[in-house]
Amino acid sequence: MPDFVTSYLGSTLTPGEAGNQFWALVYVFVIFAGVSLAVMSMNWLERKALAHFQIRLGPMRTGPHGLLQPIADAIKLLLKEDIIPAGADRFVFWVAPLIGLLAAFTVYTVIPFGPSQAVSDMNIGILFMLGVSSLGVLGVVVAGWASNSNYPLIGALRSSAQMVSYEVAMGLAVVSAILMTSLNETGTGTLSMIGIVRAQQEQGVWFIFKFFPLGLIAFIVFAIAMVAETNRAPFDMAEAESELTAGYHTEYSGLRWSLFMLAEYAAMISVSSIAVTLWLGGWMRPFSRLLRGSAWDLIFSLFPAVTFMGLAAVAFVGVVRMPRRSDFKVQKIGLAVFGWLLGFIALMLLIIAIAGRSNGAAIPSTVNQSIGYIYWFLLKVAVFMYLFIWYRATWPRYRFDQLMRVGWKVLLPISLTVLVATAIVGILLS
Amino acid sequence: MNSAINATNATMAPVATPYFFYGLATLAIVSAFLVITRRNVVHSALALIVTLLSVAGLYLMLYAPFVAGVQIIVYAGGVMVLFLFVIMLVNIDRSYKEKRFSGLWPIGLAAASALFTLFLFAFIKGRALFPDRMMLLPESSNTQQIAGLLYGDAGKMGQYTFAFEIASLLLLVAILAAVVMTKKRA
Amino acid sequence: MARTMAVNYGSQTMAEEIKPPVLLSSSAQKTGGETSAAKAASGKAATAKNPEGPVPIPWAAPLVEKYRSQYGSGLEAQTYLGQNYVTVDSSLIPNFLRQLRDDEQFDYCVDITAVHYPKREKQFEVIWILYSFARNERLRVKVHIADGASLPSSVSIWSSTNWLEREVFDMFGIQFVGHPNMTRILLPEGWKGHPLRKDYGILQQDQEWVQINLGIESGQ
Amino acid sequence: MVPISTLHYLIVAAALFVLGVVGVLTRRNLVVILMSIELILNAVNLNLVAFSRMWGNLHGQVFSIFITADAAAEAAAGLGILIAFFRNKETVNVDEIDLLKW
Amino acid sequence: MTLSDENAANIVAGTTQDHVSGNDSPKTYLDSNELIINMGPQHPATHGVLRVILKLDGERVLGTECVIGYLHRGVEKIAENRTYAMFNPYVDRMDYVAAVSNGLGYCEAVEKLLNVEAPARAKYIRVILAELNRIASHQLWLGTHALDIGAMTPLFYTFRDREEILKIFEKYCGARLTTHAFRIGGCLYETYAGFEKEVKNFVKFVTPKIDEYEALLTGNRIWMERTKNVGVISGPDCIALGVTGPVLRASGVQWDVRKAQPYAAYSEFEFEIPVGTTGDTYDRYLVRMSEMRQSLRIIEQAVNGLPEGPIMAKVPKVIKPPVGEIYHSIESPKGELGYFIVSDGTTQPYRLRVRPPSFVNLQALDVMVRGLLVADVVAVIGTIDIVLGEVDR
Repeated sequence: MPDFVTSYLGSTLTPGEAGNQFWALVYVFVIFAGVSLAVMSMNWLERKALAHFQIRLGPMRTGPHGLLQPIADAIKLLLKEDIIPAGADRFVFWVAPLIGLLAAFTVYTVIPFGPSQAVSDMNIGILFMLGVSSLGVLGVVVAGWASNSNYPLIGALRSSAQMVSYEVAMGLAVVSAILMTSLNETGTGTLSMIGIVRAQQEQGVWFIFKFFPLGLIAFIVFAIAMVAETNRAPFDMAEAESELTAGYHTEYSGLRWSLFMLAEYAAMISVSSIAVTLWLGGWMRPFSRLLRGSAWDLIFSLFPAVTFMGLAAVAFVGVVRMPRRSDFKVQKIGLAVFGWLLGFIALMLLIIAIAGRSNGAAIPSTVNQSIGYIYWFLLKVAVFMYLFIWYRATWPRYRFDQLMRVGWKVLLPISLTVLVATAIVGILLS
Repeated sequence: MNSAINATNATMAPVATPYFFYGLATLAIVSAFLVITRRNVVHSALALIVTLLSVAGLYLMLYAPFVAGVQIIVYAGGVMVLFLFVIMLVNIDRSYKEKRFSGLWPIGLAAASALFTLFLFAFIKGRALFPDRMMLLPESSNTQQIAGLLYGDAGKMGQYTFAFEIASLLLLVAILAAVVMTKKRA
Repeated sequence: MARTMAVNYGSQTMAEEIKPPVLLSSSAQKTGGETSAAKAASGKAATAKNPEGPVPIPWAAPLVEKYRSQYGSGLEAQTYLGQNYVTVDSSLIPNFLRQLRDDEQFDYCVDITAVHYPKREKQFEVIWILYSFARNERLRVKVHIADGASLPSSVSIWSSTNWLEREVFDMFGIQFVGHPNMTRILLPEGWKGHPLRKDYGILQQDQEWVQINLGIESGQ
Repeated sequence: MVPISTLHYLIVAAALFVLGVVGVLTRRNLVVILMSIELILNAVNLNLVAFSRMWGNLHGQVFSIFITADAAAEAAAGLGILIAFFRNKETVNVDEIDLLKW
Repeated sequence: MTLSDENAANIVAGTTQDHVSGNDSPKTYLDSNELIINMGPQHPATHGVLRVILKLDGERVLGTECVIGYLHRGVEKIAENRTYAMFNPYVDRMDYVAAVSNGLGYCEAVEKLLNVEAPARAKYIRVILAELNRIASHQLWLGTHALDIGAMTPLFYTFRDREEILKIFEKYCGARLTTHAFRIGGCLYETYAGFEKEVKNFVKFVTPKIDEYEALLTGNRIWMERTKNVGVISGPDCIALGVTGPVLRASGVQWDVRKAQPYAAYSEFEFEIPVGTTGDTYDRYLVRMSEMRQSLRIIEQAVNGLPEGPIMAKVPKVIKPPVGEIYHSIESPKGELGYFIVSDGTTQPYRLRVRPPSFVNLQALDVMVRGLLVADVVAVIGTIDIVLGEVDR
């Protein structure tokens, strides 16, 4: 294999830092495909989880347990008529979803799935993330305006006012986490996403537990603000169908509408990634200080394989529990194939976990490690995704003025206080 | 001067820098042209966003990542959203029917062309004033160094700390002014 | 004349009065207009024999005495199946109702409705159903008015009567003077006629609509 | 290909500056004029950052951050004035905003 | 607020500016002229075909006008052309989520006119079914009301539990929604085998479920923020507006027809009338929740004390009430449901008037939403608990 392929595997730098264009491109493609896939499965997961919260079954017909539902939805959306309202500004109408999508996807360039598993490690990583994700607001405003209709316009103004307001509290919460990175010998913090996780590694504590309860409060502020930032329940003014405005994407249909949805879910994943990186130790496995030693390392490195085994088991249980009727035959086979696929992945992960232990083995131990990094990172993000669904099933919707009040009069003072307190505590301790 | 650039390229190898520069510069100028010529204000605003983003790209090429980040957050994410908000609040239907340019546009254009000529003249005449060199700036500690200038370092007050505080006061005044002016009269 | 009728409206008169089907069918024959209501009613009238039942008896109560002394013959109080009602002259209406609310604590106007007796000279009987929370007592106030006559509105007395009066207007065409918005409420703005009048033919309305909107002869 | 020098950036900045000036001088819509001012400020910023690179210190970048803050303040105040104008005169046209009172 | 045709046309198109506000100088909409916005009749939160025209100052509601009648079927006219027995199923179609209550009120009114009384067992069955229906109605109200405010999940919970009630109805009389459960003079159907056990089981089943709904909503901060001090109406205002039912009780007036003028067998049961204090949306919610619990109490007593005996009084085959008139009202889940029947001695009512609680209660909407925000209108419409079938008849 050429050098530029193999050199990265043993390197501790991201492709961007190392100037490795091949791997950078690979990451870009993997992330693009991965996020799209994640959004699709998130769609399925949300419908199923929400359904089970509400004592329903959710999609059951398209594929076993509705597994093919996202694909069916995607095909339906692609084939739907693409309506541009009369009097709409055609170009802006066309470009608005792309702005949102671009903003949501560009952010992924600096998300660190591992110490070297990112497209690039930017010096201003978190600043870049906040800045680019705030560009999504433009897509919302412009979409509402271009629809040439009153309700989308009001909806767009509301959504963007909401996003801009919560950005303030969100940014201040982020700053208090960045402040924590400077608590080292040199006294300099960092804005780099990888640097932030490294700082948690060096200080041996996730920032959520740092200066208890300051880190926790900052995290909670961020967790609330990020729900509002992504226009999700209970702050989903855009989807408040029972109220006056149905939101900025009222006039959109088919593919364009699905681009908005894609952007929304991608933004959910990216803000969750920020939360994970800043407060939950990013790619670090839990108890990396407490439970050390090669035995613990082995146990934790088995987690990915075990997870996939569990998923495979769930699939097989699903096969067994299906009614013994002939019309379920295809579904049974499909689910079984899906289960075997998961099982195969589990097997591969197991082999890597066992064989990648020693340095001299055929599989470099870095591969084993990177699987661990990515696994823990994605697991933490998945918890946030589940929380998003949980919120939606549990809470009523805020009224718009209450929502703004929460943003400006509750979250902003809290995050300011936490910021000042963090700075004072940091100075006193150093 | 070439050596300086080469020295930069040796450590960090940006891909085909000149192409990026020309691309971003063209984008910035073309969209700036669109800003002042479009009849529809929203189109102007969108074009301005493109200009701002391309300028941010140029900052990155100048090894000023922090300024680029600030440019994206403050301009593209903040100021332009404000602009779009205001455009949507004020009724822009009328501007379609109106003349785009003021009656004095030939004079303005002439004055601006004269200014540009002056600039070019100065550039050409004063080539020697701009030493043709590129200093290597440390990119990785860019933010820290700016912070040092702004807030001070190692217990000392920074060179611009006072100016920074004044700037924050300015922002406060601007916020108050905006609130007072847009408030409805009782 | 009208007043005496109203006053005499008792058991016997009522039994006599309430034979609208006969009148309806005869009037229908006269005009030649065959309304479904009239038809149905005439069919029913042939077999109708008034069954024996309880009859309204005069209602004596302090309340009645008080107002009879004030209004004299313009007020007749009766009770039927334990339910009390007062028949008053239409000229007493706003004042009497206001007195009931202010002095007798009938603070809740349950309903306003009307009954159409086409045979009578005063075709409409408008009924206020009142309730007093303090006395836990219901009372009906009745007024007889002629077709085309109007009544003063009682919205200023009970705000609940706003829509109720509109509905009476909608269904019977009785105007309430002083009502803030005397328009139709359940039926659309351009509706012709008032459906709960006995001479209102559903079939005619239906055919007219069909002819105008669909351009065919009959919807039947 | 010619290596990119400071002069290149200066020319781009000059072009942006002049386009901004043209916008301020010729357009009638107040919103566009404010946007043109943003263009001018950006041109200056670009100059400052280019000079900062030329001299190899960060003072230019610090100044550009000040200017950015200034631009944000200017936009807030300018748009506030604009809304106040619009509320009273129903126009954002500078040619019609020519009275000292309303 | 009356609307000219031109205004109406604008309203259909979406929004319009109201130039009737008396401002001489031409102003822009930034300067908060009144804005008229049309809600419904095709709107998910107006519970059917209610159309509300909102007069707004920005987001604040200055006034409302309800346009009703889209579901008007002329029930009162139909009654004049049907015999007493034939009209019985029609009343189910008014408040179709509480059909049993409608039938109960009608049958009792005619019985009163006929001067007969239903046997004790029939009265008990009536009470059981009517109270079950009250629970079902409140459950449906809760689900849709919560959905309006943005909580999706309660809807599914309440529909799951309402299903059990509908199953009992179905087993009893064969219908789930428009039950036509009672006849003039009593009940047509004897209880099916296992009826009592099933009802008892239902009481046991649903008691923790009501706690479950409350766990989701009662202490929920967002729910409280959306409902507390929203749509406040005072007790005297309620009385003046003729508002009855839970809305009246939430405003602190302890009045229930079941207690004030007991009908059926209600005088024999112990139950309380829950009242609120502030008369806001939250209080109305709490009142309805505890009303469900009280209903369960009544059901339990009724099932335990269900007397033996006939279920039908002696009623002539052809129902011909004597000449006369009667007003009879019951406490339906929405409020006081009254029937005013004038008989001319024939087999058909000479005049039948329904006093619909929803219709009268809906008048209070204007008082309740004045000064609130647009999003609250949805909450307030939900909290009045209207059924358009009953409003429009």
